[in-house]
Amino acid sequence: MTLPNVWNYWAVVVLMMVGLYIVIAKPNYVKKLMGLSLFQVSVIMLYVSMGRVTGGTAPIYILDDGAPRPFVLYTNPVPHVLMLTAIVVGIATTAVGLALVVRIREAYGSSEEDVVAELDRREVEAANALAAQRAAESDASSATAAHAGASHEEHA
Amino acid sequence: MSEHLPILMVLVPLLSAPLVVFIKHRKASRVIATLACALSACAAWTLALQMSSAVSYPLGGWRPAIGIELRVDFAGAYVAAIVSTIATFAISLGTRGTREDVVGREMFFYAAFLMCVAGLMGMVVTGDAFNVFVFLEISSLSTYTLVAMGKERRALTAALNYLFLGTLGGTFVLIGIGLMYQMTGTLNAAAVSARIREVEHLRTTHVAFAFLAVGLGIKLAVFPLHQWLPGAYSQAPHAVSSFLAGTATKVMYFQLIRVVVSFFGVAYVFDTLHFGDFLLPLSLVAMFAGSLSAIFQPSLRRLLAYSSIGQVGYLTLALSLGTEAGLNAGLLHLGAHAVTKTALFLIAAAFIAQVGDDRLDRLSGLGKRYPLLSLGFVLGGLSLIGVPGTVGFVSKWALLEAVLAGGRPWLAFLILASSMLAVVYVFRVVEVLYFRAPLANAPPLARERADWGSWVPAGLLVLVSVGLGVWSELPSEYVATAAQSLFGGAR
Amino acid sequence: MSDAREPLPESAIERNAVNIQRAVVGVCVLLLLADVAFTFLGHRHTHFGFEGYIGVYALVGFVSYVGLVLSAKLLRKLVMRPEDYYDAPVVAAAPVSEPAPVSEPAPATEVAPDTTEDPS
Amino acid sequence: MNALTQLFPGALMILGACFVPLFRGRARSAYVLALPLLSAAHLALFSLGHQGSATLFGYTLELVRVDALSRIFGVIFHIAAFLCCLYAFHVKRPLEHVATLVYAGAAIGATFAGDLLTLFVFWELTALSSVFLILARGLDEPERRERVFRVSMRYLVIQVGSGVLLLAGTLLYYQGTRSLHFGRMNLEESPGALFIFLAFGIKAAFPLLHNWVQDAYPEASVSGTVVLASFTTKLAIYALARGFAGTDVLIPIGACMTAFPIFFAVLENDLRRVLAYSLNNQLGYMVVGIGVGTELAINGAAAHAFAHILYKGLLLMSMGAVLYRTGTIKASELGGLHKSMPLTTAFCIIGALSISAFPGLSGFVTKSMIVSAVGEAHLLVIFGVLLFASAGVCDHSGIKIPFFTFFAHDQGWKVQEAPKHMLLAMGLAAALCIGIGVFPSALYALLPFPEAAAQYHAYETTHVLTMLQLLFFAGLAFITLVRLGVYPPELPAINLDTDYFYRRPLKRFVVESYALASWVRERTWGMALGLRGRALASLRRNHEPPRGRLGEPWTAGATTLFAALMLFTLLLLTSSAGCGGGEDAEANDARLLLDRVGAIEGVPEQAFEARMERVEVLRRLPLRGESLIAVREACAEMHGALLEADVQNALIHSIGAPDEDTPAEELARLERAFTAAEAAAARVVVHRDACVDGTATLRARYAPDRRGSE
Repeated sequence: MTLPNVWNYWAVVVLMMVGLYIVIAKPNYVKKLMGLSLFQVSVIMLYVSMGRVTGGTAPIYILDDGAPRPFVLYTNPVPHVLMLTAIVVGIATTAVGLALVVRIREAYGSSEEDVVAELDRREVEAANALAAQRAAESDASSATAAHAGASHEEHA
Repeated sequence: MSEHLPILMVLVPLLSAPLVVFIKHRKASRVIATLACALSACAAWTLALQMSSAVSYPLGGWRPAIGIELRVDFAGAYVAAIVSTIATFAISLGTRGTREDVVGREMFFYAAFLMCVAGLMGMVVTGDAFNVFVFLEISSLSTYTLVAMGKERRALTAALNYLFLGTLGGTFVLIGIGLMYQMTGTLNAAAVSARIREVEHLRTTHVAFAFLAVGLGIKLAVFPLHQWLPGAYSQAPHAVSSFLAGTATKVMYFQLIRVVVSFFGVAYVFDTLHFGDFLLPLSLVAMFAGSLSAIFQPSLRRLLAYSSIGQVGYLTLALSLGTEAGLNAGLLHLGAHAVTKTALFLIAAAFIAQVGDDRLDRLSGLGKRYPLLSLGFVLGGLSLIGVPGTVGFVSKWALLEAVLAGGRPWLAFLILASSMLAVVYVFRVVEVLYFRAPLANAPPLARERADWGSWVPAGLLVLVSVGLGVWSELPSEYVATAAQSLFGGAR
Repeated sequence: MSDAREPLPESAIERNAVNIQRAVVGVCVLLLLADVAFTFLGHRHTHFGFEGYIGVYALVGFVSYVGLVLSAKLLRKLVMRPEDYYDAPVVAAAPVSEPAPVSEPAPATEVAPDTTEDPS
Repeated sequence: MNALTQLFPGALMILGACFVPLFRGRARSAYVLALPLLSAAHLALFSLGHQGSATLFGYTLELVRVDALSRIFGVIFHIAAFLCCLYAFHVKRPLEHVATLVYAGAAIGATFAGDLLTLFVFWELTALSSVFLILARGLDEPERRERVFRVSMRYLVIQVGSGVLLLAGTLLYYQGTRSLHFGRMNLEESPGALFIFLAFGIKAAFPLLHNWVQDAYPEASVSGTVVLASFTTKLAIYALARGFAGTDVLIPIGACMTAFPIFFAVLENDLRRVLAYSLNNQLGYMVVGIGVGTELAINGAAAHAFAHILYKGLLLMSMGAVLYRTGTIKASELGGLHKSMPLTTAFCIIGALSISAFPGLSGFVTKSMIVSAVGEAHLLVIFGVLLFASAGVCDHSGIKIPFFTFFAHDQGWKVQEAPKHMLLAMGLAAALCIGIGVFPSALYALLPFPEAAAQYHAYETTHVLTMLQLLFFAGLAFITLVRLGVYPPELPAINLDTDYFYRRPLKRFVVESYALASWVRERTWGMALGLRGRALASLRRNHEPPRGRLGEPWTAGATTLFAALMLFTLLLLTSSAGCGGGEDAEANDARLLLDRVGAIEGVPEQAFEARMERVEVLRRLPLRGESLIAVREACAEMHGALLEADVQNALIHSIGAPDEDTPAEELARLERAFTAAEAAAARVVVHRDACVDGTATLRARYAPDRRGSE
């Protein structure tokens, strides 16, 4: 299990960590998405690595003069096929993500996560403040109304 | 015909999705979507009610384990029936508010919705590990777009956050499946569980399970990984949040059960890996932190969303017991919470459509103006608390029995203590509805009268949740069979 | 609020307050006498020995009452608080100075001034 | 008739309550008043010993069980429900009527519940319905709304908490005994019984668990307080009498309950809170009675509960009337009201004398049963405490309540007499107080042990005399203290009670834990940001309070970090499971080796190329450990040699048997092939033992069942 023997797995791990790091640490949404893609791509490499059979040839049906050649050791084709789907999924995810980033940029004027988060927060706080103010005013007016009602009842 | 039911549940919504886009007619798209979901629901119910043992459906006629197999057992049929029914309720009778959210984009909305339904149904019925990933991504990708269709701009950030975390979760699942395949050489559930015995002492198997568990944990919103949920639930269009609240986390929970029970085996997961010890504290924290956060939320949908996080805590707690009784309680609570929470979200949608704002204080004093809606909320809330006579009590009772049978009475206390937090957040809404004068200076209501479409589906679901609470044998017996067959096959 | 109001004219009870007090004292004396008479004439039904003494219940009533009121006065020193004691905010002493109103219903009131200015 | 007895008693009230909103105006009031009467008639249909069963949650439940103990509580609950509805005649909102009826109906249902699960269902229903009576006050006085809401949530959480304890206890009890029957329980018998006891204790307001009474009751609406005070605690008394009669620990608990609230009652300014303390004190007598557990004592407890509901209701009604007319119930703001509210004053005095156990009134004939039972059990200390408490009751309820409200210093209130329906309700309650005092035998006939009650005579000269002495000398002490100016003045203040412990520190705990959680979150997230070495300053700016709360949405990055951390934790946990490091590596290698060897054997003999590949794979297999490498070498050699031999054999076969025609070069090839095959066979023999034995050992050690399962 020395490094050269399993270097592909190490590469997967490195790619994965780089991708994750970008998602965690970069504030820019596009960069984050790129990190996410990197992360997904690393999985493709993982699958392809695990499908490899030492000494196997590519999983292509080999014909000798029109007849199948016997006794050929193939690399396992199933993970490769699976990865076709995963590639499609990855592309779709990135596409949806980028479309969302474009919309966010249109709506917020920025595609930096901290800026957008800050804008969101202000929006919430402004709404809270407005609601509190409204509630206070309403309470004041209903309280006077209730007092008026009470005194009215006492007179009656 | 009936042997094709498993594939029909998935195919009908899946094929209707492009149809909706091609037809390009607003009303027709709604009708088609409704019909597709209803058909899917019919198929699921027929299967659930007539099956006597697990149904296997070889896709394309290939022998299972060589080809892809659809496999529906009792639990799967139960979850599929719940998912498709809730989809029908959420889409067909969706409130006017829902329809207004997506004006001009109906075709895409309904297409994405159908894709989402197809993805979730596919996850439930498939017996192939990689298919789980594919359907997971189908449902996730459509969910991101659905969430992004919310009215406010915050829906966009919520959707993008969900996309990051969802993709992360999905990729973790993919890695887990890959490692599992590496160890067993198969993707078929039955074959995996047969072969995993030989490799279960190897580290790669442990890692495979860890990736699967954390990946599904993200999608399931297990406590520290829950942060996508409040945003997604509170910003999505109403039909979507009602649908997601009832189904998305439930299907993921079912997947987690299958990973634990069907793929890796209870003995391995709990006795060797001690997964229960990992899940239990997280569940407990979720139960309290979710409910506590719900108490302080200023908006109705966020309150419900945080309550969902707390409820997921009950689900994972039930699973972490690692017993058949726990599984039984988890499946019961899955159904109970799905029905209840969807009803509550639909009621919230109806209210919000009336006042045009989802802040809690805008509902002040509306209990009198909308007596049926408010009553529905109260009943649904009682079910959320777990008051006797509601389906929430049936599941909580099962959970308590399971916990006590496991010899851990202190857990029972924590469960009961956390349900008192539910009392507080439910009664917070009740207080606002009934015990406050309407805001004197509130902006005028968006509408005067609630249309029937906004309270009929919610009302039906509330009736179901109360009815199943009274005739509790109906769900409990079916679920007991499901848990038994699931668990019995595993040990 | 009571300052502004004139009391109603005195009632018979208020006029006879002293007489009522005298009456109570009179009844007390009568009861003691009755006790003495009863002890010698009748048969006392008792559970404990101390009940046999004359006037023991009178003593118990008087002493308990005085003791109760006096000890309650002492207790007041310990437990009395202003009427709004529980409504006063609790301030967290955690590293991040979280404002108290998390458990208050309307935390937003505090941020109202600066957030309303923010957009402008 | 038969159909009606299928329903549980009280069901008519609960079902009828649903239709209250359909009526308007006077029709509604009449309907509300009629329901308790109808329900009482319904109760009359049940004969003693009636049992009705139902099936729920797969258990057979005893929905109705009528015996003397449940009947007397059922009767008084009906009377109380009627009086409460009459008293609340003026309330226009249907909400309070519905809540009152459901609450009373649930209390009655609980009284007749024959099993613990049914009891739990009604127990919870009383909690959920009664909270609306407190919440309703927020509607009348919007400026109190926030306070009322918090009080009601505290009340609800404690009440539901009691129900939840009952549920847990029921489950535990069922596990221990396989029975849900609600009968006499032993605290030692099962931990479930202890929980059930605690659940009852909360509702019965045991010391230290009592505070919700004083917290919530005075905050309810005018009529709400009367309703609240009538049912919950008495239901708990019933439950204790049913489940824990004769449990010794109840005697000190009850004695404590009689004594300590009276100190607070002396100090308290809010007169309805004074009555709440006094309620606690009266419950103490009943608890002592249940603890003593003799027939006389149980009779006393039941009778005292019966009488108590009436006179405590009467007192609270009179205070409610004062609150209704003046808008305040603080002793420091009241006084002199006997001039404007003479009838209310009179009724209040009747109630006050009843609670003080003045001969001729209801309290006297019921309390004396308990005191006598204690005397007969020769519990001297308890007897003394009860006497002390009697003097105390005389102070706070007998003297303080009427004196400071209706007499004392005239504060100039000019108000009307209480409304007619209130007067009527108070009058009826007062009449019942007097009636029970004068004709106790009617009440005694209803008691759980009527024969024992029939032999009991409250009006014994000794008893009357001593009670009068106690009361009058207590009154004398009051006069003396007031004349001396020692009597504590009524001050506008609150007094700390045990609620301090959950109202201040709990609040603080919530605040602190929130702060701590957001601190942790900021630090962890801050560290993640610190990784990218960027703008911690901007972080601080962004996370100043009130930002950074848990409830706010987190950024995608932060949650991703959490996901990574979770994965890391789980990986750590799982990788430490089952396999140690070095051993694990060796096992892995060994299995790998076995697998590769098996792979060669699995190939058909004629697939030379595939076999060659696999032998090569085996030869190059990276392994650690001398022994494994030796096995690998041996097997590679052996299989290589086998392959060689097979190849040569195949060659020999392809050439075929030599004959005369065979060319010389063919013969030479054949010759070489034979030689090579023999050499290969020799090599096989050399390495075979090492390979076969080595793999067998490895297989036995690392993959014992591998062969069998495949």
